[in-house]
Formats: sequence, structure tokens, C-alpha cells
Amino acid sequence: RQAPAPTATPASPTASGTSPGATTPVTTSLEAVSVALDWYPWSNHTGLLMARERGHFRDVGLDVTLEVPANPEDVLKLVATGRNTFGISYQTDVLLARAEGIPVVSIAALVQHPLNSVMALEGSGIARPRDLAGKKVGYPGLPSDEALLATMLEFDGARLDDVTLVNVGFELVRALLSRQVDAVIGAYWVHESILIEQQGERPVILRVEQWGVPDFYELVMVTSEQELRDHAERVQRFVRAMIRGYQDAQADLVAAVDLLVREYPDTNRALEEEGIRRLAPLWTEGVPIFGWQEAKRWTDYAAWMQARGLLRGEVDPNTAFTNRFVEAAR
Amino acid sequence: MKSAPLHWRVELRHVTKTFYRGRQALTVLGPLDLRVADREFVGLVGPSGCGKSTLLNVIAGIEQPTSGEVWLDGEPAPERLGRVAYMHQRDLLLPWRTVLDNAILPLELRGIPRREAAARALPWLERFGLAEFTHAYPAQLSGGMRQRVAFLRTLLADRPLLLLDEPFGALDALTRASLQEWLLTLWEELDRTVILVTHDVEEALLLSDRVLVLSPRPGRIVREIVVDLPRPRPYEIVTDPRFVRLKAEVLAELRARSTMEVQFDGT
Amino acid sequence: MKSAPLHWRVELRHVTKTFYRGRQALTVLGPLDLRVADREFVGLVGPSGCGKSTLLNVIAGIEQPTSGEVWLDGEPAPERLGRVAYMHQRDLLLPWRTVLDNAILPLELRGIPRREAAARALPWLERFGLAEFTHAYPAQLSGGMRQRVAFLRTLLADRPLLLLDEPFGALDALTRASLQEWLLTLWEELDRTVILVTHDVEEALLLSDRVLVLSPRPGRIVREIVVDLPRPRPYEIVTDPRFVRLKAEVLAELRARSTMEVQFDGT
Amino acid sequence: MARDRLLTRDRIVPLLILVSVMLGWELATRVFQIPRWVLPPPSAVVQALIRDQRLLLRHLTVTLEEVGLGLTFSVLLAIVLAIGIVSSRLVERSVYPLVVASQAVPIVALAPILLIWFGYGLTPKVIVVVLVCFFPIAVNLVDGLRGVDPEFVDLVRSFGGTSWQTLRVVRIPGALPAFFSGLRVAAAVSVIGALIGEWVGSSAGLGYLMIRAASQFHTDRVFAAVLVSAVVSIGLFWIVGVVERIALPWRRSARTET
Amino acid sequence: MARDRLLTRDRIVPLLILVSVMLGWELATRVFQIPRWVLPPPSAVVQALIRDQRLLLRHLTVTLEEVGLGLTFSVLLAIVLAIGIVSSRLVERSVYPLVVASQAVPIVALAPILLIWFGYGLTPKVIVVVLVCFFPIAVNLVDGLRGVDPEFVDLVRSFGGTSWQTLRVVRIPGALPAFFSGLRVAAAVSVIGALIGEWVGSSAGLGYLMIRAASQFHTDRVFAAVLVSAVVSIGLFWIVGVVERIALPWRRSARTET
Ligand SMILES: Nc1ncnc2c1ncn2[C@@H]1O[C@H](COP(=O)(O)OP(=O)(O)OP(=O)(O)O)[C@@H](O)[C@H]1O
Ligand SMILES: Nc1ncnc2c1ncn2[C@@H]1O[C@H](COP(=O)(O)OP(=O)(O)OP(=O)(O)O)[C@@H](O)[C@H]1O
Ligand SMILES: [Mg+2]
Ligand SMILES: [Mg+2]
Repeated sequence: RQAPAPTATPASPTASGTSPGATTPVTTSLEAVSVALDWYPWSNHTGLLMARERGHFRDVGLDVTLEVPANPEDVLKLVATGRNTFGISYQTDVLLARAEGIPVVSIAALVQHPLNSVMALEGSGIARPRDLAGKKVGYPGLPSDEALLATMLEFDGARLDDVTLVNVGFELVRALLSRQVDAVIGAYWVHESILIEQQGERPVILRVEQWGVPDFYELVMVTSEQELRDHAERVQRFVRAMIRGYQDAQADLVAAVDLLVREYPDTNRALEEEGIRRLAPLWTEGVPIFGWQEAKRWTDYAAWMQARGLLRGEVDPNTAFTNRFVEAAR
Repeated sequence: MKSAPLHWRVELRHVTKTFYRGRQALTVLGPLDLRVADREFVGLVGPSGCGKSTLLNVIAGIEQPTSGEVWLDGEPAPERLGRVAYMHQRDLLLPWRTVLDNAILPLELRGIPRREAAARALPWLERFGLAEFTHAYPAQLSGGMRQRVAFLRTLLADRPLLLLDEPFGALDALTRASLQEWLLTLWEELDRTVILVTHDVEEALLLSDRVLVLSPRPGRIVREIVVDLPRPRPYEIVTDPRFVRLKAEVLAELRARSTMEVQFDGT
Repeated sequence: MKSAPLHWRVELRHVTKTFYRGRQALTVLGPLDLRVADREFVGLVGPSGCGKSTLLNVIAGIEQPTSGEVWLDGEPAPERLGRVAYMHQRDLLLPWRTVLDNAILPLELRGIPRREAAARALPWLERFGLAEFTHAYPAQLSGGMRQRVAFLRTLLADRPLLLLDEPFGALDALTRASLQEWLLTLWEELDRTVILVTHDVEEALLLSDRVLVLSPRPGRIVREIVVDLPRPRPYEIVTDPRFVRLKAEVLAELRARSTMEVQFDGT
Repeated sequence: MARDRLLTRDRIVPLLILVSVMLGWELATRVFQIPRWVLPPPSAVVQALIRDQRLLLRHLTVTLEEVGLGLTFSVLLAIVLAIGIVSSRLVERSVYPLVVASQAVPIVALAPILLIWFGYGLTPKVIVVVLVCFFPIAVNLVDGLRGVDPEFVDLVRSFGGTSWQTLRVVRIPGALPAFFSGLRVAAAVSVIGALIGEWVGSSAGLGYLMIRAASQFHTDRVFAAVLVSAVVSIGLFWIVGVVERIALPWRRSARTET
Repeated sequence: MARDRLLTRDRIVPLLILVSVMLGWELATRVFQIPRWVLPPPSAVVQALIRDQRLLLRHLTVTLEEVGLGLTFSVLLAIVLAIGIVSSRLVERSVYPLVVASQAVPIVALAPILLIWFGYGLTPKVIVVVLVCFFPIAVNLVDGLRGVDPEFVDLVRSFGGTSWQTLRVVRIPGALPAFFSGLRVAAAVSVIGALIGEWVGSSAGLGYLMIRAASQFHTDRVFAAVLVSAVVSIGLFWIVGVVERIALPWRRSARTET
């Protein structure tokens, strides 16, 4: 059976509990849409929270629910089947998914650069990729991280074979802190790095785009091709309100974090305060407007993925994204 | 008192039964022909392990004969479960049921409402000296009490044919006598047919119209003794010369075929 | 043949036993005093449910008396498990053990190697007519065969005091006679003391030095009958006037106290 | 009297053991300097428990609902399956393997399907709980239904009982002890079933709380939530025991029948 | 003769059912156009199975090793625990709650501890398998050891048997059927235990393969791995049944004793 219609967003058991949606009274004129988040709420979601809090979504007639699926990869499936109207995913995953025939399209870049990075602890003697030779590098077991590391190593005159990759699952930081590994890849330099600092250690960060990996968009907002065909206008309204939300957040980072903590009381405030300070600039760095995507970034990154064997089959990177909503929202 | 049978209640035609232990075959019931008339009271005696219980199992339909046929009421009865009331040698009281609920099991299986069934069973429990234990579980009963409950359960099944496998083995002389009386009353007044397995030759002779002696395994009928004593037979009849003769006859028949010699010589 | 006892093998001092069902108390063993001399053979008869098995349980140490004391060999024996060989009323064969392994259980528990234990048990299995079933499981045996295995197991326990609860109830007259002989032989040659519970008054009188009659629940000793018949006692002794008198005496005693009237009048 | 003293000892000593386990753990974290983000000392966990009590309580309610519904459906499903399996060789051969196979399907494969078909609501969590819990009940029930003394079955058959009656009168009562063993296992693992279920997209529940707290290095809160889950598990396990004792009065009364 | 025909029918019909389940699934995916990246049709899964057979086989070996070791330790642990629990009220009251509590500890809380104490080798996976598997065995064993006919216990005691002998001669043999019920459950869930264990960090095994395949949207490969896991589960479950039949010959021979 096909998935139920996307409008039939299920009532979350906690709609009246922690879910922020309940605080805004829902009028009948509002259209319900949902966003599948990439991960549990963190500072990168403050733009959406702001847009809701300040009524931007309501102004465009949308009632937005935020939902967190189990696996980041599932976001794209959920969006493609219409279970969620929108979703936050990764440029890598969008390309991979399209290669497998999953009809999703990126409608806005949420972060203009990679956040994924190599992290080591100060004092480990690791300052550049080639220093990793002979060391243990922890990673979440994903092929894309292997490719990133390989590129960085080769760019710095070493090879992937020189390091010992250790799949540490989702315990990147703990593996690093406990010295089970000498470095990790797969952690965000605006998030995990702060966790490390909070434990009284100082991280060394090697950003991937500085070591030979083509610059890419860490996180993108996606929707399905179907949605684009049938409800382009709704997508437009969503993007417009979302952009205003991120602008509001960027304008008042303290309010943004306040909002996050208010809606999700179990948030680590200190972590997010510092995180948003590092992250917010990346929302618009080097682009005229929030959300803008360069075709070249998509083609270069796709080419890199193909070269690294991550991407099999033909994928046209130019169909994987669209700027028309961001452009129209300008 | 008994009229000539209109048909045979039970008819075994050349029945044999073989068990298999692994590849080893064990024939426990030799070819055996048996006819029991309606309203007849037949006693069955034979050495331990000769196949008496197996025979009752076969008649009840719990086991199928390896060869031969079982007829009930003048017709072949390949499926005959539920047509006879069978009291197994082990009491087989369900441990999770109280005395009352064990007793009324056959009524319950026939769809009789519990109230009605209980009303029917309670006077019997009283008579059998079990009134105080109506709501006790089997684990709280003595061996003889368990046997009485099992006997009552069989009576309540209310079938024309009763198969009783050592129904009074665990009872003292008096309780036994009392239950024997009940059994006879039932048999006479309610037109039952009874096949009684017992080790007590006196019991067999006291109660039966006919006593069949089985050979050691594989069990066959080696002797049929018609008990031509008048009824009712008071217990004192055991000293009657005719009774003594019949008893001696049965015992002699059993002794003649015994595989187990009485060994007085040597430990 | 029997010399005067040096001490009492078993001595019950004012023993009572009460069971509780929920809040309801049920006294099953009235105050009871009992002394059994060394090498004595004591028969115990009483109506069903009067507490005979409970009494043996108390002597064996499986149950503790509610009040009173049990002495063994002239000393108080608050912990007396393992000091007697007890044949329970139910056969209690372990279903996962073969006949042989069930029989040698008490030897195994005493740490005797299996080979040796088997060597000791096998001739007995032969004598008891069980040789063919040495490696059969209990589920493959007839009721009487099970009882024989349980009896053998008790004999192999090799204790000076034997408690037997209806050891021959499921056996035909001949097998029973044969096992009775074995029991007597053992008792005489190996200096055992025996307490035998039985419903068969003849059996009690044939075997015992002394027969104790228990009252209905709560069981007390209401009559002690010394069987002053010479041994060995052939089966024919049952017609001996002295025997007949003793038997009548026991039965009368039982009848006098019976709670269960023989009801011929009314169904 | 001696009995009373014994009972008290029986209560005090385990408490002492529990306390010494706690103390040992506390000491170990200090002596070996186990970082709090690995294993917080019990003192920290208890502190977190008190500090976050309202938070924990709110999420606990959600988890309890999932557990309650899940266990209920598990029992129903297990009963239907077990009866089908023992009643029909056909069902056994065709359905039982699928039932076993269901225990090998990991959440990774299941999560997207559950989310797409059932959304983010209560349903997928309950399904996960059922998936975790029905199996031990079903297996025990099948074995229990089959394991009754065949003579009891013969008895009912000899009274003309149908196979349905045999089931009702002999097999089911005889299988109850096994059923309760299975239910005990199910009760104990139901909580983790809900935690896993909550991992499949949720915004509340102890599992949600744990993942979030873990990702933020609030390890004390993680363990506070674990503690709450453990108490729930023990509680459910204990409740099953009580229900069993009530449902099987004949087992209590069982003693030396002679 | 009739028996033979029946046996054949008994084999053919389930096969037919399996085939029709497969066909139904295949059809459903086509008719309802369920995308293959949600639930691939069986044809695609089988294709992936054939295509990736060597890959699957390699990872299967790893998982099997974890499962084998885990099950072995589970049995040992369960036996020790169960005997302790039934032998001593003290152990019961102090250890049993902890045993139950262990079933409520989710992998989120456990992962860091496993990681730091045991690294990324075989050990943490085996530990996770044990954690998942020992419990149903232990609970069933405890209930089985307790559930034996008390008269059998009295029998051994009356022969002077020690409580250790009672255990060996009566309780353990009497508990075997329950033990096998528990083992059956454990065998079926052992595979998922290994998959979860691998999820904590590994470089091989079916669980590792699944996560990687899922991250690359190779849903057919995920389901091929699930299929392999399911077959392993069914196989282990079946093996327990065979071992049981061999270990309990008396149960096979049990029929109407009269
Ligand atoms: N399931 C079985 N498998 C193998 N042999 C069996 C089975 N059931 C009974 N037997 C054998 O069949 C024979 C006859 O058994 P049965 O129970 O009919 O004897 P019986 O005449 O009732 O003896 P008893 O008087 O001792 O009760 C015995 O030798 C027994 O061992
Ligand atoms: N565990 C128990 N709980 C309650 N009552 C019990 C329990 N065990 C035995 N009784 C009762 O104690 C009484 C005596 O039982 P016991 O088994 O000793 O009788 P018995 O003399 O051996 O009878 P029988 O000749 O029928 O075997 C019976 O009324 C029985 O119901
Ligand atoms: Mg018999
Ligand atoms: Mg008794």
C-alpha cells in the first residue's frame, strides 16, 4: 500500500507535551506541512523555530510540524513518499538518493559549507592530514567519510591505507576523549568540537574543504518532485517564511537559543549558545540570500563523489537542486 | 433380571495391539475376541502388564488396535471416542481444578451449565465422603480420595457403557464395599453395561456376571468363568462353597500361566 | 525368631499434624503415640483419608509434625531425612529416567558407581519380571510394573527401616504374593523393620507382627492387634479360624468407626 | 518467630548488597577516575533523578503508555499465534518460521517502513514493543500447550471432548505456567522495546530523552532515565509474578500429595 | 500410506503458502507501486542476494561467530544465575532484580561503556548478544527449576539426597523442557543481538553491512542481509528443536501410560 496522504500528519502522542506545535493555536485556514529533521533539535533548526514563533509560517498559511526520524537517511524516503512535506538532509545523501531513484530535490542550502571535519585533540601532534598516518581514526562507519578522509590524506601526500579506520558508531566524541582513537571524522566542527571543549579538552579541527574536498553544502532543505509538481506554490510560501525565520535567528542569536531551549527544555544550552555563534555565519556566508545554491558546487561535488566511487550510475546534479524558490523569495 | 441382549454392546474382533520402542516391537494384546452383552457386568483379571489397560484404551478409542476391529452396539466403530465412560487406572485429576470441577468435567464437556452440573455432583460428593473437600485441589487429597473423585467423574459421564480400570484399588475395605454397592445399584437401576478390571479376584466374582481371565502379555482370554451366583450377593457369600470354588478356579488359572514364580529360595 | 528389642526403632510421641487450606485448619493426625521395635513388622490399616500417608511422611521426615516428637533409634530425630527407605503411595518414577535408572536412584544418591549399582539392580529386575523393560521409560510401563519398579527402588535404598505405603495395591494376586514373599525374606534375613500401610486386611494380617487400626480423620490408633500366628504363614492360613477371627476383629473395628455407611437404599 | 527473623534478614541483606554495589560503583568512579560522560557515579545519577524528576515523569508517562499497549497486543497476538500453531500443522509449518524470522529484522530495516506507513505517532512504537514482546510469550505458550501430559488429553477425548475443548480444559490451563514464564520475559524487555521504538522518530518518551541527553553529554540524565526504565522493568516483572500467583491458586496449594 | 501423503501435503502446502506470500509481496510492490527504496520486491532482494552473495557470506561469518560465542556464554551465565536464584533466597532477592534491570539498559547508555572498556573487537558484540540472550534462558530455567513436582523433590530428600543432588537428579532434568523454551527464544533473538552489537562499532558483520547499505540507499542489499539474518534465526531455532528432541528422549516415548 502506498503511504498515506502527507496531509494526514499523525497526531504526535506528545503534541500537547513537548512538541512546540501546540503552543500556536491552529486555525482551520492553515495548511499542515511537516519537516523531517536531520537530527534532534539543535541550533541549526532555530530558523524554523523562529519562523514558527514569529508567525512567518502562519502568515503564509502554513502550520509546520517538526519531526525527527530514526535515521538521517530515512528523511529522504519520508519526503519522497510524502510522509513529510520537507526534510533536512545532506548534499551527499541527496545525490546518493537520486542515484537510487528516490525523487527528492534540494530547495535550499541551509549551511553554505561542510561542517563535517576531522577532529583530534591538541597535544596529539596532529595538525594536518598527513599527521594521521599510522594513527587510528574513528568514524561512524559510513563510506562517505572514508572518501572524505581519503581525499584529505591524498591531498596532503598520504594515503587512506596509512591510517587505521575504526568504526565507532555514534560515539565519535567519546572514542576521541577516551583516546580509543587519535582522531575522528564525521563530527561537526560547530557542534562536537564544543562538546570536546566542554570536557576540558581542546580540539584540533581539519576542515575538509581546506584539504582537497570540493566545497559543498552540509545541510540542505529537500522536498519531493511530486510536491514541486503539485504544490510549487506551497513550497514557495514555505521557503519564503523559512528564510525570514533564519534571518530573524541570525539577527538575534540569543533569542534563537532561548527559543530552542524553551521549546526543548532538555537542550544543552551552553553547547548551543557557542554552536550557533559558529554556525550562524555559515547560513549566508558568501551568498546574496539565505539558501542560495551554486550549480558548480553541485556538479563539482557530484564529480568528486563519482571519482571516489561513492556515486554509481548517472546522476544529473543540475536536477538535484533548484534555486527558483529562494530566488523568488528574495 | 437381565434379559437376553438385543445386540452386543461391545464386540472385539480379533484385536491385537503392538507397541514399538524404537525398532523393537512389543505385542501386548494377542488376538482377542470379546463380546459383551447389553447390561452385562464383565470382570477382567490377569497378571500385571498383560494388557488390561491397553484393552480398555482400545475399547474407549484412545488407542486404535494394530489389527482387528472394535464394534459398538452392533456396528463397526472406528471412531468411538466419547461413547463410553472410562475410568483410567491413574486418577488423572486435573491439578488446576477443584474436586467439584474435576468431578463435573464430563458434564461440562457436554455443555451442561455449571450450576446444574454442580447440583448433580454435590449429593454424590457427600455420599462419597468428599463434601468437606468440594473446593480442595487434588494435591490436597489422599490417594483414596483422589480415586473416589475419579470414580465419581466417570459415573457422571452418564454413558451406557462403563469401563473401570482398578476403580477401588486405593480404597480401604469399607469404602470399597460402599462404592461397590453404589456401582451395583447404578448398574441395575440405570441399565449400564460394565467392564471392570481388577486385581481382586473376590471383587470380580462378587460383582460380575462373567469373569474373563487374561494370559500374561500378550493378553488373550484364556478362561471365561460364568458367575452363576444369585444377586444380590452379600459379602458373606465369600465363604459360600460355590464362591470359594469359583475363586479357586480363577486363581488356579492365573497361577497356571504365571511367568513369575514365587521364589522362596534365595535372596 | 525375633529377640526383644534393644531400643525402639521408631517412637512417635504425641504427634499431631494439621494442614491449612487458606484459613481453614484440618487436623489429619490426632495425637498419636506409636512405638515400633527393631525388626518388627507393623501393619497399618484405616479408612481412606485418615492420615496414614501423612503419618509415614512424618516418620520419613518429609513433613514435620505440628506438635509432638519423632524419635528414631532411641533418640529425638528432628532431622531424619534419609534415615528410612520410604515407598510413597504414588510410584513417583522420574519420567526422564529409564526403569534401571529409576531403580538405582537411591544407590546413585549414595555415590555408588553406576556400574556397580546396575549390577546390584539387574537380578532384581529379572526377578520382578521387568528384565525386558530395563531401558524402557516409565511412560511405557503398566501400572503394576511401575509399582514394582518403585518397590525395587525402595528395597535398594537398603535402610534398616522400611516404610511402605500400599506397595502392592496395583498388583494382581500372584505378583503380589510373590513380592510379599520377597519382602518377608528380606525382612527376616536382613533384619529390617517394616511399617506397612495397606487396605488389604488379609495382607496386613499375613505379614505383620502387629496390626494397628487407625480411626477416621484425624487418625489415631484405636486398636492394636497382635498377630500371634506362627511364621511362615502360607496363604492357606486365611481359612484358619484364628486368622478369620483376627480379620473379623479388624474389620469390625474399622466398621465401628466408619463415617461412610453402606447405603443400599436409594440412588 | 524464627521465620520472621529470617524474613527480615531476607530483606535486609539484599538491601545491604544493593547499597554496597552502589558504594562500590561510587568508589570505582572516583578511584579509577572514570569520566562522568562514560559512567556517572550513582550520586550524580540520583542527583539527576531528583533534579529532572518532572522531566523524567513526563517522558515516563509516554513510555508507559507504549509499554502498556504493546504488552496487551503482544499477549493477544501470542495467544492467537500459539493456538494456531499447536492446532494446525499447516499453520505451524507456514507461520512459525515467519514468526521466528520476525525476530531477526533489525530496526534499521524496519524504521523507514514503520514511519512511512504509520507516521510518527504511537503506532510504530507499539508495533516495536509488540515485535519485541510477543515472541517469548508465543514460544513459551506453544511449548506449554504441547507439553501437557498426553494422558490428560486422552482423558478429555475419552469423554467425547472436541479438540477445542481439550484446548480449553487441558492445554490452556496446563500451559499457564509456561505462559507466565514468557510473559515475565516479555514484561522485562517491553521497556527496551519502547525505548527502541522511540528511537524510530518521536518527540517524547524515555528513549527519546536518553538519545538526546546522550548526544549532549548529559550522561547523568541518561543514567537517570535508565534507572527509571529499570525500575519499570522490575515492577512489571514483579506484577506478572503477582498475577501468576493469583491466576494459579492450585500451584500454591501443591504440596506432598501422598 | 495415508500418513505419507499427509506428510507430503504438510510439506507442500507451507511451501505454497511461502511462495504465495512472496508473490503477494511482489504483486503488492508492483500494484501499489511501493518504491523499492522503501520495500524492495522479493525479486530484487533475491537478485541482491545472488549478486552480493560473497559479500554477505563474508559478513555472515563474522556475525555467526558473535552469535555462537554469545549464545554459549548466555547459556552458561543463565545456568549459573538460575541455579543461584533457586538455591538461595538471598541471591534471588539481591541478584534477580539486577538481572531484570539489565534488560532495561539500552544500547545508548551501554555503548560508551562497552567502547571504553572493551574497545571495538569481538568482546562488546558478544556482550550485547549475551545481554539479549541470557535473560529468556535464565527466566525459563528459574521457573522450570521451581516448577518440578514437589513430590519428586520429597522423594529424593527422603532417600537422603542433598539439595545439590535434588537439583541434579530432579530439578535440572525436570526443568529441561522450560530451558529449551528459553533457549529457543534466545536462539531466535541472538542474531538481532549481534546486529545491535555491530551497530556499536564494527568493521564487519551483517549489522555493519546493513547500516552501510542503508546509508547508501541500497535497500535491496539491506533486505538481502535481513533475509540472511532471518534464515540464521530460523536455523538456530530449528537446531534447538533438534537438540531438544535428542536430549529428551523420554518425551518422545511418552504416550498413554495406563
Ligand atoms: N506406550 C507404550 N509403549 C510401549 N509399551 C507400552 C506402552 N504402553 C503400554 N505398554 C506395555 O504394554 C503392556 C501392557 O500394558 P497395560 O498397561 O495394558 O498392562 P495392564 O494389564 O494394565 O497391567 P497392570 O495390571 O500392571 O496395570 C506392558 O508390558 C507395557 O509395558
Ligand atoms: N497438603 C495438604 N493440604 C491439605 N490437606 C491435606 C494435604 N495433604 C493431605 N491432606 C489431607 O489429609 C488427610 C489425610 O491424608 P492422607 O494422604 O494421609 O490419607 P491416607 O490415610 O493416606 O488416605 P488413603 O488411604 O486414601 O491414601 C486427607 O483428608 C487429606 O485431604
Ligand atoms: Mg493397567
Ligand atoms: Mg495414603
